[in-house]
Amino acid sequence: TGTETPDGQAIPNETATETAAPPSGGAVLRIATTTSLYDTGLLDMIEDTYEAETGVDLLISSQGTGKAIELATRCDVDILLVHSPSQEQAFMDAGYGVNHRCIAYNFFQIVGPEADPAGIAGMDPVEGFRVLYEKGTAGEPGVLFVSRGDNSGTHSKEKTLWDMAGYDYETEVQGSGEWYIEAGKGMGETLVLASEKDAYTLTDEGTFLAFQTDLVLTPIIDQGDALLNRYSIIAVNPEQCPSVNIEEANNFIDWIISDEGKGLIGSFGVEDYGKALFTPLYPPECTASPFNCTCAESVSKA
Amino acid sequence: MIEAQNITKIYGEMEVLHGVDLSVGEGDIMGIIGPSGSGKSTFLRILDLIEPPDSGDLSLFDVNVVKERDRVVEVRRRMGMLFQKPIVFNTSVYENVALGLKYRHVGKNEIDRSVKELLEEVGLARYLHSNARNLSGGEQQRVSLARVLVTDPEILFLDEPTANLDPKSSKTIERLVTRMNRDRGMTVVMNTHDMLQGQRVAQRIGVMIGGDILQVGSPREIFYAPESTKIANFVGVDNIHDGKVLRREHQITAVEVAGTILYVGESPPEQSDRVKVIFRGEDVTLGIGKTAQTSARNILNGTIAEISDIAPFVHIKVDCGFPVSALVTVRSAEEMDLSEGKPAWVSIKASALHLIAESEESEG
Amino acid sequence: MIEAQNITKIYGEMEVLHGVDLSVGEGDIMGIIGPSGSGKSTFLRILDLIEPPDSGDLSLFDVNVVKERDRVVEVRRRMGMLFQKPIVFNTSVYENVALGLKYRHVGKNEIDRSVKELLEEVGLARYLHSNARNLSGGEQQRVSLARVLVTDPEILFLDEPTANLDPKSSKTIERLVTRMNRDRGMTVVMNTHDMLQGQRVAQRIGVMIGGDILQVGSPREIFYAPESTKIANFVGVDNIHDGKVLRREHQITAVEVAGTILYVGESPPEQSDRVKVIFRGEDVTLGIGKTAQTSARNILNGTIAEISDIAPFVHIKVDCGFPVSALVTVRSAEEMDLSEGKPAWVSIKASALHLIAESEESEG
Amino acid sequence: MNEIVQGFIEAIELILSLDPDVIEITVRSLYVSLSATFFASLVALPLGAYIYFNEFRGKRAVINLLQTLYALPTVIVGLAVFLMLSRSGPFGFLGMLFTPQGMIVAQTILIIPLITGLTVSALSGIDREMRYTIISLGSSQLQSIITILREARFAILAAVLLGFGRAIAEVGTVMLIGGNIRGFTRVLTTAIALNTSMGNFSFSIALGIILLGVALVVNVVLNLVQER
Amino acid sequence: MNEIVQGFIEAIELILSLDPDVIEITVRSLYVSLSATFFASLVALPLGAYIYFNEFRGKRAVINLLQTLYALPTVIVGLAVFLMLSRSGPFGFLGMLFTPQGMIVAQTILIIPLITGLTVSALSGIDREMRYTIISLGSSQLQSIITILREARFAILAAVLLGFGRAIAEVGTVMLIGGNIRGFTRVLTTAIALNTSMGNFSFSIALGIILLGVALVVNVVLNLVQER
Ligand SMILES: Nc1ncnc2c1ncn2[C@@H]1O[C@H](COP(=O)(O)OP(=O)(O)OP(=O)(O)O)[C@@H](O)[C@H]1O
Ligand SMILES: Nc1ncnc2c1ncn2[C@@H]1O[C@H](COP(=O)(O)OP(=O)(O)OP(=O)(O)O)[C@@H](O)[C@H]1O
Ligand SMILES: [Mg+2]
Ligand SMILES: [Mg+2]
Repeated sequence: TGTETPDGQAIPNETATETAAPPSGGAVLRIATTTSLYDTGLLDMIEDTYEAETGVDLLISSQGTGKAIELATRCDVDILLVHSPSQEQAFMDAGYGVNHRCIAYNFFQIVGPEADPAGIAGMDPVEGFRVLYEKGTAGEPGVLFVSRGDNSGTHSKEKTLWDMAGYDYETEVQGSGEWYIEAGKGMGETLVLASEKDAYTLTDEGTFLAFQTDLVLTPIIDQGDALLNRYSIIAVNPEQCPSVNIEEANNFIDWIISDEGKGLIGSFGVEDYGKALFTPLYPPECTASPFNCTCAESVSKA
Repeated sequence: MIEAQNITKIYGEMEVLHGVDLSVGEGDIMGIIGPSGSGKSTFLRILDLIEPPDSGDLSLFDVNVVKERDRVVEVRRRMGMLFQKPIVFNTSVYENVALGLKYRHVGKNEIDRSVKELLEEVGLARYLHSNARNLSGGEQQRVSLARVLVTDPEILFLDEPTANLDPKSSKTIERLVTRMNRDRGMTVVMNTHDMLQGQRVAQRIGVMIGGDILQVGSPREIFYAPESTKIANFVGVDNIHDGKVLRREHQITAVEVAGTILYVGESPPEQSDRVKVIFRGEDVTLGIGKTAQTSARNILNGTIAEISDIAPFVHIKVDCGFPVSALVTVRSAEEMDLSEGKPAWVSIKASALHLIAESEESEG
Repeated sequence: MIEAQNITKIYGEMEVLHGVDLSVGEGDIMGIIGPSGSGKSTFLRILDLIEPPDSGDLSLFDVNVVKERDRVVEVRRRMGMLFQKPIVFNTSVYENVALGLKYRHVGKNEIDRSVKELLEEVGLARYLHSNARNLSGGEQQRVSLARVLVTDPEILFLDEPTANLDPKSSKTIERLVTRMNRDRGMTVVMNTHDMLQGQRVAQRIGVMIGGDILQVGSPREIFYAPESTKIANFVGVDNIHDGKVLRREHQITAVEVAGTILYVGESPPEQSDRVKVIFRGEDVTLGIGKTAQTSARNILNGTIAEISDIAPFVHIKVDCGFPVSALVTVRSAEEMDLSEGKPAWVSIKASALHLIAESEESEG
Repeated sequence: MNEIVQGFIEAIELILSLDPDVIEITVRSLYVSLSATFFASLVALPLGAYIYFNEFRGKRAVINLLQTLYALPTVIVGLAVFLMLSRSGPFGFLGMLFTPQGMIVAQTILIIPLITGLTVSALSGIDREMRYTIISLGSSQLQSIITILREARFAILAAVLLGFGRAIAEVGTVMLIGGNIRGFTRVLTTAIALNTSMGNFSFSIALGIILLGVALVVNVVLNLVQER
Repeated sequence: MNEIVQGFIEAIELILSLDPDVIEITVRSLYVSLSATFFASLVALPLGAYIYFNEFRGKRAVINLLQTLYALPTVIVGLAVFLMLSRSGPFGFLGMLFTPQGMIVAQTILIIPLITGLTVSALSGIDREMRYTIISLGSSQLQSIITILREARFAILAAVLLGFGRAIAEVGTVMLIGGNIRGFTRVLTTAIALNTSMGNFSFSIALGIILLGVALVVNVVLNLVQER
């Protein structure tokens, strides 16, 4: 059920203009996002479209998930665009964010050498992780796993997977042997490292597609709910941060969850990779498991 | 103008100046001579406020510069110094010479006039736009000098100003300095190892030996009546002999030197009878054959012991019971057809002899 | 040993040397004198293979170094040069002096011995461990000299070796160099602006003026028989007069100068009757009262026109129809009680007079 | 390998086609780094000359400190400046975070110790007598500084060029302070970092070549200016 | 602001507690950067002195080029070395990618132009007569180089320290070539970058302080060695 894109990609134009603020001259909106999302190029396209439509200047900066959240916490941005549900939750719970909306999803992939020395192709992701762990700790030749090791959204997902497989990340996985390589850097570089070492790694689809030509890796497991990768948008709480341009932030969120925004997201990547990189979320799918989030309610009217 | 009292300077663990006193009046030209390494340059640097003394008092233009440190720049701008090592900046000769005037915010036209005038005087007018680094040693020294003179200092310190110059250029520089002294009342303190230059230019000379100024006096006094054998040695007195004062009569002192009695035209030192009798080789008249009639009071006969050429003079040592050194010109040596072993007489005026108390000489 | 032919050197657009020729034999001491900026240092740098000439031929130790560029280091190691600007390295005096030997891979013990010996000779033994940068000007010059001498070069180039030294230290250095020349047959080429040093030390002297070597000869020839008035002027000949050759008899030439006939002890130049008669002030004997009996052939009566002190001599100009300059010692000037306007006679030996063809002087 | 060749080709194409995006970030790089170099030099050159000229207690320690700061990581400078300029920092009210002005501030701070330290060591080779000469000609403190800087101009220019090189090549502070915002704070180095993380290696190399080209031009121009 | 104070406190804690992870990456940083500085100096110092000593056509151009390379971005050097060392690159067989040795190679390449250029400018202030003196004492090419380097040792040491500072502070090449692998190629700067991207600002600053502390120690030690 994983990678196929849901239907309903019609792009209803009406909603687009509905929320668009009147061209607001010098208005600027600061957005912090993560590198893996930014590096796909999606946000450049969104920026171009949005700026052309509204005249609002989008200032998008990308960094590690942790730092992006830190920027939001410190009131240096108006909007956060990330894909790390547990960290998002913590951010919301601490009262730093308002108007959390999930906007799209895709799937992480376990990629590795074509020969698949651990023999996990076709397995359920959690099962695959368990086999990797067993063979890796047993010292089976060729079984290596490269971890992002940087507390990014992807890394969070990896930790969740180890947890689901029944291992305690900090005590049992980290430092469990040479098979487990902690890279501590961005997705692309982690992929390159895995490729050079003929190792497995967990990656988001967009980055993998961007780097594919330089890699000797192929997707080994790319299906299963456990690999779900949910992208969300959050406005910074104006009560915490008076400097936040909450009005424009809300306008933007409304725009992106509008059919126009989702249409753009849903079509992104077709040109370059022959398929869409993201699947926009629509109600009621988003409110149900495994998403459990809000994806369509206008924020400015809340 | 300059009052230095008890100046000491210590480098590391070496005391280079041991309490030097010097006072120079306005408009004076003071020469300082002394052996290499005796502290002349160090002393000049202290006077020019480049380095502070370790102790002692220094006042310049009646400003006590040791106490009033904040007036140092002001005082320094009324002085100028030419350093022993000629330093030129890596720019044109013109820029080099203009520097001090620029520091004083002198107008462009005046700078232009003064710089060109001085370069003309030191004979470097045609190098106006050359890079000073490419000049010859002597040319660089003249650039450095022009750079100082152009600021028209009230006190001028010169450290070996003509070390790199041929006699003709040296003369030009000497003339320039004495003229500025005369016309503008510029006070000059000059280190020189060129004794003749010291005699030519300076009104008074200080002799610095081993970190002390041992004697200050007119060139005449320094060269003909040095106060100690150390000084006598340094200023090139060829004849230094132990003597014993016998008696004193009619302004004349009779001194016995190695059995011979010499008549000296000055009173003996107070302290003791043991003295050194000194006189210069050029004050000794040498003759062959019958003794000539001269007004010299001391005529000694002897034989020529040694002839050595120290051009343009010939240095002749005559054994008269004790060795007497005489300097004669090459021509007269030839005329007399001197040779070793030949008998000769020497004659020395009583007034050319000078007495030093022997006790002073313990250090030696 | 050294054969330089037609050496030219151009800096920028200025030709500094215009085809200089010089040959120096093994064991010679050659002095080069000349005005500041005439190209002496440049020439020495070329001889020491520091800078290449722009044209001309140079052979050292019979190696044509212009053609055989690859032998330059080898040849250079057989030579040594003391530069005009004394350069010391920022290390101890010992290390400074040892450098050349280290380059030659001399053993540690031998280095130690040689270095200490030479520092002793130049009087710097007590500064062995001082940083050379902290030495006085003269001390640095001696360090530089010791550094060269310790390598025991077959050819030694000295560029103003005693510029920063007092007369006593200079003498020490001169003695050291002449001794090495005598004992080891070391060839020496020395630039000096100290004319007396040139006369004392060198066997032959070259006069460089404006980028040309105008005359090479013994000190005697250079100072007493310069070949042109340019040279005469530079070497300090005080009396230069226009004359006309009247006749020549018994080895003596009669020349008319301003109506007076002078007898000259040499033949006139071939080319013309118009000559310059030159003689040095120290060859002029001055007298008061009745004319003394001397072997000088020219005795002229006149009146004293000018007395000037150029210590330690007195310079006296006597008007004898034409001005004659005489140098007398301070003492004899005093004795004669000279004053301006007083009548006096001068006497000059025929052999002290020298003739120069006037045509040579067109430039001068 | 291939990517390097490819990078050269792309660089040439980008230059020939006058790609507006590339021109924009190149100009911004130059603007930011030249400004930073200018302001840093304004502080660092006199400071370095001052340290050289004056003997004071702890001079040696100051020099050691400056040389230690050669090892100042750009990320740390970036972070420190970030914490200052961030909304919740003491200078947050200036609104300089994520602006070119903020980047200039950060780079200026980064290269001041560099240029100061190099100035001191450039001057260290100068004769003591040169200093004496300047002083004795009656210079004020400021005049001494100007004279000595002019005298050592070759080495001083090298120090300034090094500061500029460090500024234009660094990515740590401009990334943190500027945020690599397209069309606003993106400069050559952050663009290179971005393209590298996107896997566009040859494009990164092309940008690197352009960066070096720009540096070469600055270099040659400043050298010509120095020689006048 | 707070984070900076916090960073100082954490730095002190880390140092006092001798945190083994921190010690490990600190030692690795030192090992990699000191090695790179050593190898680079071995090439760069003689090269710089050679350039200073010899007059040749294009000397000016070589110096300009070296000064241009001051602006060499670490990422570009990292990329180029990466492409060389990667499996599909010409030196892939060496297996040096993602190893400390590879990091040394990259840093060496990075700082060679720096040290060379600074050597040339350090020597530029030396009197022409000094060069003449050395030559006339009969030195070979190599002996001249050693003598002149020793003479300008203060400025030369400054150049080496700058090279070291640049190496230990840079993150671009060590990230790309080393890969920031925990326990194997992670060094102080990559750890700082990682912690910054994770938002652990105070920990980053603590590491930065440790880095500067290490640089200070190297600095003082090398200065003492130079003064002997
Ligand atoms: N900066 C310094 N540090 C240490 N010692 C010094 C320093 N300057 C001078 N000296 C020492 O002080 C002594 C006097 O030096 P100074 O330069 O004053 O001598 P000088 O009389 O000028 O000699 P010269 O005639 O050779 O120039 C010398 O022995 C020298 O070594
Ligand atoms: N590197 C150079 N570049 C340009 N001009 C130079 C250079 N070296 C010397 N000159 C010029 O060449 C001429 C001769 O210089 P040199 O140093 O040979 O003179 P010198 O006879 O040694 O003079 P001094 O007695 O003053 O030392 C001078 O006019 C000088 O300006
Ligand atoms: Mg001196
Ligand atoms: Mg010369």
